[in-house]
Amino acid sequence: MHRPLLIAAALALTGAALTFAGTALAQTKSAADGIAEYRRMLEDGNPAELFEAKGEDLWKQKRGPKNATLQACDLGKGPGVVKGAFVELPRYFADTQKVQDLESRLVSCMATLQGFNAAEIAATPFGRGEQNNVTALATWVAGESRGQRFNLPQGHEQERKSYEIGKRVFFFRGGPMDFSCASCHSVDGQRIRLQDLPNLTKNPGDGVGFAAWPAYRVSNGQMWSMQLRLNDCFRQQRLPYPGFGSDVTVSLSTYMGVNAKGAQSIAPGLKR
Amino acid sequence: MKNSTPLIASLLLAAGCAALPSSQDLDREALVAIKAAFRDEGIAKINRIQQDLGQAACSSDKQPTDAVADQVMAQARAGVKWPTGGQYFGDWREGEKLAQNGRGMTWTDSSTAPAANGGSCYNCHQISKQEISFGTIGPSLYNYGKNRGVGDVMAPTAQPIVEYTWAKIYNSKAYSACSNMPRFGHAGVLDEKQMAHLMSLLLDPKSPVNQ
Amino acid sequence: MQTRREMIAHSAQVAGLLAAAGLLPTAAQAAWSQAAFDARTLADATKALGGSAPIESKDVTVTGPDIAENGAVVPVACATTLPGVKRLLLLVEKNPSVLAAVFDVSDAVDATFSTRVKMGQSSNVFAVAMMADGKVLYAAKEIKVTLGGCGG
Amino acid sequence: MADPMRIRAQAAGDKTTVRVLMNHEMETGQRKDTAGKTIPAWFIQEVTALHNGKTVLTAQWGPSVAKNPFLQFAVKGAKAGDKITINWLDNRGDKRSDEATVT
Repeated sequence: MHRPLLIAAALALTGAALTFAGTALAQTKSAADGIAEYRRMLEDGNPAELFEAKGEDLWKQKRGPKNATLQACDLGKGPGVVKGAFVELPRYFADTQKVQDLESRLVSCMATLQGFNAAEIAATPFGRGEQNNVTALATWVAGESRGQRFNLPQGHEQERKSYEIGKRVFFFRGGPMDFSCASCHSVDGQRIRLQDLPNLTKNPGDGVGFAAWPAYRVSNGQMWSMQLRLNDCFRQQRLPYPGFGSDVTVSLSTYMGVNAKGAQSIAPGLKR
Repeated sequence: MKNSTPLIASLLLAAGCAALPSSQDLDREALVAIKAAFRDEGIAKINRIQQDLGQAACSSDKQPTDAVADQVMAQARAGVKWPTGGQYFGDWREGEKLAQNGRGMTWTDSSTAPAANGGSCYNCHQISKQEISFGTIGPSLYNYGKNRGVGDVMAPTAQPIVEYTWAKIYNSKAYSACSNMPRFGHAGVLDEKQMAHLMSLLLDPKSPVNQ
Repeated sequence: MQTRREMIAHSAQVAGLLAAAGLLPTAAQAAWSQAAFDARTLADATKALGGSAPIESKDVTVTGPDIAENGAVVPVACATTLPGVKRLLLLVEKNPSVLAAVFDVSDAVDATFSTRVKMGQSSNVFAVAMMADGKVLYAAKEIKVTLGGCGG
Repeated sequence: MADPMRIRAQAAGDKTTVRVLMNHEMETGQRKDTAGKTIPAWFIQEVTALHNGKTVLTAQWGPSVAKNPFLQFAVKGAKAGDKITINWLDNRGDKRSDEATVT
């Protein structure tokens, strides 16, 4: 059976639905207020603090085959400089000749300074073994730039290229549900269920989007770094599995980080 | 950097002044990066990054040209499969459950069969008034049938909206080339029965949507 | 080699056996009121703690959000300004075991405690004050738990 | 051994507000793992707080307390430089004790 579709009639009727969307918005104002109240109540005492403390210990601890600390690690502002490093990542590193985000850079330092096997760590599932330590380290390093404003360097050709690749990844549609990052994050003021969706094609504001991760997820009681955040975004997009520290995840971070220029970092944040 | 690189070029590189590849080259490089970065995990196989015409056309911050958009919509309309035996409707209660259910098709799900999937409708739409946790990416569907004057869903006057709604659920791109909504029938996310339940949720006068 | 999960399961079993045989250190056992935490209603929980039937009172406060974005972590607090309070309790009516926490109030602390509880579904949350004179007073607040995220 | 707690104790006027974050799974015993096996209950049962070595609070918790628990209370008469100690004991007999100085 194959009948013609009466598009015109259907389109005419869509107008009515839009009018009603306005009413719906007004009715759920109180729900949004309720959620805001809930989030405020959780602000004091973010369990991310537990991971910050662990990360700081790990930074100063002699570990790995070389029994060394990470205190000589160059996160972009010189060996051992932690404060302010997070809000300038991802950036280009001459020694690895790559644009790296915080976590892939930490893994490089763990490899060169402590003698860990970088490929092995990258292949370790989130939440296990050394990946847990990378997350804790990233949480602490991010926390050391709390209150600072994002200002990713774009001077190097590779940094500008990373931005351009990241932008294309952001808009890449695929999978059985046709989702891209842009499906949910390219318009102001939208939400999924009751969760606000930051518009990541521009600076979404202080402490929003890129400026809120790593974050403690209350829904599962886990600390999530940006790599895991993006990994789960791709899972929800119904795409296959992105490699840890791959060009796709790092360039996406460059795209979001550059767009967030001037946004104040509140990381480590607290999320649903 | 290779030794053979002329000094002037290396100076430019060091200063970060080298020109970026062209936009088309960057498009190609992005696809190469995507192919290299993703791997199979569970039911989420690498072939999911292979784009069809519509996915590729709607993968930038610019809308496709009218000609391409028309082609995407025409293909989508031509591919809509109408329900077997004209069974457009099911049970709105089952439809509500599907609308609430946002699961399925991720690498942590064990099967791609429609039975394992939800419709994820509340993620993006207001639907019944009782559910306050709804998204706003799509328009409100509250009173969807009522606003369109649907009383008896079997009445001939209801036929156009019944068909429009079925086709929209089956392949949202039939009406909008870059619609954010999944193509539930086309992509095999939901089966005919499940789509019929969603039809009832939206159009049945007894459904909470139309109260 | 045992995995961590197996070890956890194993030690839990051992603990269970020891507990059944009354072999666990008494410090860990004596103070924790099994019967109260097994209770399925507010009245049963207070009864198991040696209290009388609970009466609603304006002098007891329960604080929490109207809506919880996620039931896994819901900030709640209990308080009273009444003198002679011995214990403050927090309960979640629709959880499998209603009692969440018992705080013994001493002269050295304010009778105000904040913590975070899990809620399986929208429910009343109770704050209960058990008084020196045997009275049991309570306050209730409904907290809605919403479904969130992409659902997966 | 369990990871350390985070304790903040801040004096204001004649009392000190204590905020504690504890590292603990707080497993309810109601959940199943991916293989369908029930994950055994594992949660903090007892919490005690001491001010300069003297017990000021004892609490009993059930599995309804959220993972990585948070606790806030106020100690009367505690002032800057005083010690606040928090102990917990879980249903498997694991325990942890941490101390903070009032600021």
